[in-house]
Amino acid sequence: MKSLLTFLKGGVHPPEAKGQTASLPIERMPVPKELEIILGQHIGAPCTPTVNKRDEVVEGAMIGEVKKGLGVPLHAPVSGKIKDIGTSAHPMRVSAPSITITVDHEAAPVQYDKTDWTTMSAQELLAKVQEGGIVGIGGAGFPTHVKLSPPKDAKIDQLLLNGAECEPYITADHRQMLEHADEVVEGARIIMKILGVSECKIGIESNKPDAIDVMGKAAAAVSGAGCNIVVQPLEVKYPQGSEKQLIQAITGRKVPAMALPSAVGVVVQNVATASAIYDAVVYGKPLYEKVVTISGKGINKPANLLVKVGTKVSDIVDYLGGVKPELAKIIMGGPMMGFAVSSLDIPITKTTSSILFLTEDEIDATPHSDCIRCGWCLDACPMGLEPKEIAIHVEANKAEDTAQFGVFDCFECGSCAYICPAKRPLVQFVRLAKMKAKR
Amino acid sequence: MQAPESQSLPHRDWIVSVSPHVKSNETVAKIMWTVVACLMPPLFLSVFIFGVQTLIITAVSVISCVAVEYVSQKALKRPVSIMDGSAVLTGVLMAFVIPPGVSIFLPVLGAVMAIYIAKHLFGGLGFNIFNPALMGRAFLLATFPVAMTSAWLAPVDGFAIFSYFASGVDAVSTATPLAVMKEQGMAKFVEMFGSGTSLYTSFFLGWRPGCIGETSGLLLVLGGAFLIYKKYITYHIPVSVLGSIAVFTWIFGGEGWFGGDPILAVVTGGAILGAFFMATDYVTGPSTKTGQVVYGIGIGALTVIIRLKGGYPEGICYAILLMNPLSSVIDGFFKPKRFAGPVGGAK
Amino acid sequence: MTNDKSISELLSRGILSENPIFKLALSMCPAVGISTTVMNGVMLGIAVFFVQVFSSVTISLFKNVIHPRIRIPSYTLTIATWVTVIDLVLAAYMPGAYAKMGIFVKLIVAFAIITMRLEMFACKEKVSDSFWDAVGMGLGFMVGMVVIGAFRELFGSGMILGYDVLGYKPLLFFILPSAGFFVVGLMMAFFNWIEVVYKQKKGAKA
Amino acid sequence: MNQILTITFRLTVSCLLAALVMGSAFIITNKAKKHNEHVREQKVVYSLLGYSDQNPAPESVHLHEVYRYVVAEAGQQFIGYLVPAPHDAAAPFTFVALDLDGKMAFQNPVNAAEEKIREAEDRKLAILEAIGPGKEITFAEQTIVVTDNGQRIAYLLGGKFPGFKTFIAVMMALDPKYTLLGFEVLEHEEDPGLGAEIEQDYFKNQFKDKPFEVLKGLDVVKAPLPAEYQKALEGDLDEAEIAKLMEKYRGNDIYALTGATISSKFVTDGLKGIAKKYAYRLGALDSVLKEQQIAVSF
Amino acid sequence: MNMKRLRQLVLFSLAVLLLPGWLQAADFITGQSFSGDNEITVTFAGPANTEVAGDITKYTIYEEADPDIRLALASAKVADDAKSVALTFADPLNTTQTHVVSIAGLTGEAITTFTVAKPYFGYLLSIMISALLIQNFVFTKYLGLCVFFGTSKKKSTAKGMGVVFTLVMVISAAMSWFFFQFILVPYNLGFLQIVVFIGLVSLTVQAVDTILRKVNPVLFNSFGVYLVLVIANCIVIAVPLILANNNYNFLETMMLALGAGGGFLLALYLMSSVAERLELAKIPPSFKGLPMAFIVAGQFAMAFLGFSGLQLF
Repeated sequence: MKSLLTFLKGGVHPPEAKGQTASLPIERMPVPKELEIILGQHIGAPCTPTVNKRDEVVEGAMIGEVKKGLGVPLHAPVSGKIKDIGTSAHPMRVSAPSITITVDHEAAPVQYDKTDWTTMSAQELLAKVQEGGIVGIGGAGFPTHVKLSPPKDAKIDQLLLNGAECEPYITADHRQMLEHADEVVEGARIIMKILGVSECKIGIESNKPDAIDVMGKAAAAVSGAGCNIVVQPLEVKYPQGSEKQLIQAITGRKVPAMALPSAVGVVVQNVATASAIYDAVVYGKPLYEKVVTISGKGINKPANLLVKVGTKVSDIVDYLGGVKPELAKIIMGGPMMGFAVSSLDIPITKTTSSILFLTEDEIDATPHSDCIRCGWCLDACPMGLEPKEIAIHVEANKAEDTAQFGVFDCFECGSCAYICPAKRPLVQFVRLAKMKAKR
Repeated sequence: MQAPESQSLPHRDWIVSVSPHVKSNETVAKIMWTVVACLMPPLFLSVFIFGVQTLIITAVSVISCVAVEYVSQKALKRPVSIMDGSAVLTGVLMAFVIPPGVSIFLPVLGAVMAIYIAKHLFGGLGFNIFNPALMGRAFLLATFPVAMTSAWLAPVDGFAIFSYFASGVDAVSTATPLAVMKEQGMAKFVEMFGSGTSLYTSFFLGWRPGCIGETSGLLLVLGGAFLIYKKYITYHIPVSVLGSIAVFTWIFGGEGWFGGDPILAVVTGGAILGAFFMATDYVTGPSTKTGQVVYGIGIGALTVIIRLKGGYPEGICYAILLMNPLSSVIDGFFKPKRFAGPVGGAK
Repeated sequence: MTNDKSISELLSRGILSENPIFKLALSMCPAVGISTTVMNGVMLGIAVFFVQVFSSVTISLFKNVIHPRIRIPSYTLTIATWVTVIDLVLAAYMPGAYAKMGIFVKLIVAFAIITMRLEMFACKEKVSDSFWDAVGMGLGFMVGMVVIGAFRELFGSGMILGYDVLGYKPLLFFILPSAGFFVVGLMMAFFNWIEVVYKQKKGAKA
Repeated sequence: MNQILTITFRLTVSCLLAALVMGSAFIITNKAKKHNEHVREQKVVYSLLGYSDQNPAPESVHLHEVYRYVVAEAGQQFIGYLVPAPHDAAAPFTFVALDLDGKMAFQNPVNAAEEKIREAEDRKLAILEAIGPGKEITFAEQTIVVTDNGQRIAYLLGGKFPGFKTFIAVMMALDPKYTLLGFEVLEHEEDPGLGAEIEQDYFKNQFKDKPFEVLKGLDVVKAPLPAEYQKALEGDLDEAEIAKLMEKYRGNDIYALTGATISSKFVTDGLKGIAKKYAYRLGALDSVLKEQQIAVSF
Repeated sequence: MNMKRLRQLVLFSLAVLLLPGWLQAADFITGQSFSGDNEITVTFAGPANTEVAGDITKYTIYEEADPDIRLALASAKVADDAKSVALTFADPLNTTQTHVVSIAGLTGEAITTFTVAKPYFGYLLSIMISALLIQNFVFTKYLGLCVFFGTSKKKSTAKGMGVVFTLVMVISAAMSWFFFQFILVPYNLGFLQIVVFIGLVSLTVQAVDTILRKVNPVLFNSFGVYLVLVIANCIVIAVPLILANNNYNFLETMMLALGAGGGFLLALYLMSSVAERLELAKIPPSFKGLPMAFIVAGQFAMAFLGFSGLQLF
């Protein structure tokens, strides 16, 4: 057993709460009547629709593309008819432009043929990735092909696969790794070819020993000369899945503030993204399906569901037998960084990793009090910032002075607010400070 | 907003708040009450060796602190937070640093200084600059110098506590070990308290005159160790305070160099109480670990200076008060290390 | 500043609306340092009063002769002269009180309030106005000192003007040096609070 | 240029004016100051002797000031005393110098008016003139011998010794047998409520009537003041009772002030030291005066 | 060039400070000091004649000011190597006084005489530390409060202010000392001290202003604003007044000025670091500003009580 690695500074260890879903195999959810596909599912410019109302589309057909700027195309998750090009509820923004498709349940399933990717050039592979609409599934949805074409002066020598899945409750990546280990490893090889590197490390937290085992075997099977893929078990600590923390945990390298991982010769991809890349390159199947963990004590039947992008939360709830009366909070994403939603009409996007239905005893609704300067947030902050000072300054209407405490380095992991004994909404204070402070 | 479509959904509003949605189960109240609980064993020992008087003083101190907290918060139109235990803790700590033989009137006045002036005028818990309990003590020491420096009781034989109830015999007043050492010299000290290992053990166990809560090093260390185990405090401040007291006393405490008695320095006076329960106060101490070590060494050095050269036999209370305002300066010097510097900076 | 000021206006300004201690917060050192008894307050008040009045009158008398370039040195010289005089007089005739005030009598020379009145008022106005203005300021200072002194003497030693009023000593704290800061701070806050309450009442009526 | 001249001229004039004001104030007040200081000192002296405004000192009581100097001459040191001579003597003062072993060294009459002798500078000049060249003198202290009808009734000694904070200045009175009659604290900066209690009667009166034998070995005990003794010290009892109690505790050490043992110890040691030194010196001086048959006023 | 001068000056003043110690020790006596309340320890260059050194009748010891009062020795213990002797006295010594010790027949000469005193350097330091901490000019002497409350809002201002004050205080104290010692005292003009001292302070400020402007404009730009405030400030004028009262010599004056200035700097710095925190605090409206500053200063004064009675040397 290799020694467990982790990042050096800060971090917290919230209750993992993965037991509810960790052992549930990925289950394909039946396609609902209607899908709402939000046009802006990635960082960059949102897609413009390439279809019109009442058009018929087939599964996997492009329905939106980005003409100018950063972005990837959007594909129809199902065959059906474009019902509307309007707006949908959105977890972060109130509403967002979307395409509504009425599903044609009669349509014949689309067949994808396997191709030999090893003969393709890196350029061709990259184009396939872009065409497949691949974005960073674990994170904010950064277009993957951009990430895979690092600046010319950066010397990339390592690929890291992020299988940490440090957020509590979520088990989607865990199940993907268990059930599709070969696809993930194959996806990694594709990425390695695109980047031209021979080293790949897959970081998995030690609370997923079965995944470490399965992935380790899969990696060993393909490893050889010029392709070295190893699994690196990691200590269980939040936010290990954050890019910079993962890089430090596995390689010991520090990414400077405001810089990309390529600055230290590393590219990080999520394991689910690697799997999606495999699908896109080998089968030409674009990204329109997503494994989502549905968990929490507030849902009748927790599950790891493979759902179509655009499926609404309400459909999932119906499929899983409804919610319990104790339900107090619905979160899209993980409990540490996800967004609480007030409506069930929100559709799943490419980056949705989980939907949590939490009851009151799982969340903390204690009202916050004044900072007691215990300094726990300083210890918890993985970036070495001073959340308490930021918050105190914001409260005293001095948000402009917070840049000195590193407010712009904050990626809002929520470790500080998790640990705070005064229950202060530190992330909210940081967001306010970011708005008001000047760099 | 559209009503939920699904029939299976009960009709109610979901809580919408900013991430993170799960929080640790530590709360300010939990911390405060735990610290209070850790201070109970020394208090009971104190009742045992000094008599019920100590319990009465502590109770008065706690009640008046809570009362002043309540009144202050009402008067200043702030939410009343007496249940978070911080006023109770201040009350217990303030009682712990006053002699057992004082009038019960003293802690009432001390509470006004500690809670109203030193805490609520600054904005309440979290904004005070000086440790309220110690500010209360400093105020009492300035106001009632005689009582605060002479109302010491000699520890009674373990069972005499019961005869105290029976006969109501007044406790015997005496002087604290440090005061004897300072004013009457080492010879007198040895005559009164003995020397060697038995002295250390009896002092460490708490069988000596002193403030209500400071005598029992053992129970205080156990309480402090529990807090460290609970991760409510870290070892940095207690170790650096006690370590520097021991080292500086060893260097400067005797005739010539390196002649002091480091063990005695740690087990007498309020060193252990101060190190584990006063200096570790979150609000008035630095937050960074390096800063805490520097802060602790500062407290230790000032304590030794006051003990050896100053006007008071014991100096840790003033040492902590003097270091309190410096904690923000220290934090400024020892900012937490950023994850990484800006681009182009040294890696 | 208008030229027509009634005497009462000039006086009340110094004592109330522009009280050097509570309002202008000038000359705080003695207000904290030696305000332990009413007597100290009265004595230093007299000294300041004397210096203020004589300096104001002197400057006002000679305002046309003083060259603007050497304005500040002239003020300093004037004040220093009168301080020397009062210092000598107090030392000679009231040695007991003088000893209690220690260095503070000599330090009147560095009181911002006196220079400020000379610069803002005496060098421009008529001698009589300057006189009344100085009287107001001097009285204002004295009143401030006496109020603080009375508070501290009463609560610190149970006495007023050396007479035992309470018969016991309530809180030694108040005659301690460090209490000066607290008393002045609390009093300032008290006056601020009164002002706020007064304004609110006025607002409520209107 | 013209402007500079004007400024200079005006400044000069104002400086002169200021100097005039200050100078006249100084001249007027200086005399009063000296007079008042002298009066204050006398008041302390008389109060220590038990006299007050109600109970003024009789005409027959006289104060005789003795000034002590350290004389240095070519590596040798002497102790010199300026003593007042009797009324009928040729010179009003005599300077008597003793060697370090208390033996007679030399004596010179000093011819100067009493007012001059009160002034430190003038006194020094007068002595230097009297004792001749080659000698240096340093003023050490001033003591007062009190006589009633020519009989010595008390010695008054001033002194300054370290206190807990800074210095404590006292004036103490001894009777001819060096029994401590009492003392007054003139100056101190001890802590209010603690060391400052040395000013209180119940502390000061403890020293009253301590015989020299007790005084020489006087120490401080850290024990609570007995209640009866405290009452006696504060004068809360009738006189007979007080006298009885004072007698009872006469041989005791000083009970330290609660919380201010160090200050009490400083005062005790200070008084003890002053009294011991004075007793030694006066003994030497008296024997020399007697031996050499030098007439003095006391 | 400047640095060289400075170094020479420092070396010279060190020499002046240490010289008395060297001169006092007779050749054979290498060290003499008080140890404890009633003990003097004397060390010798080599082994001494134990019979002489251990014989209390061979010693004559008195306080310098009282040459006629011989101090009674209780014992004289010679160390085993005969290189030192511990003299124990019957009564506690007044260690603030210089003691003269003579030993008859210890060396070839008839009498060896030397003096024992607390190190003068320690005395000087104690003056400085007293002004810095124990009698801190702001917290225990209540001087300079206007400037103290006015300029203690930001750390940078506080530091600049404190440095300028210290500079002016040291220079003006030096000048005042010379004036006082060589003009006012000899000509009996002591009553003019207020006028003279305030004039000298103003002069110093003017001089610092002019010199700084020419020599170091950068420094002037950062400090210049504070200079105006210095003139009419009681803390600056208090230093010469105190030294005139206490008859300090030059070195003592310098130490007092340094301590007072340093104490002011310390107070300002402490207050400013707290003030930055106060700005974030939820202070009741009527206490906002000056009242709160007074309360904080009062708490500082109470904390500084911890230094009371401190005697380091």
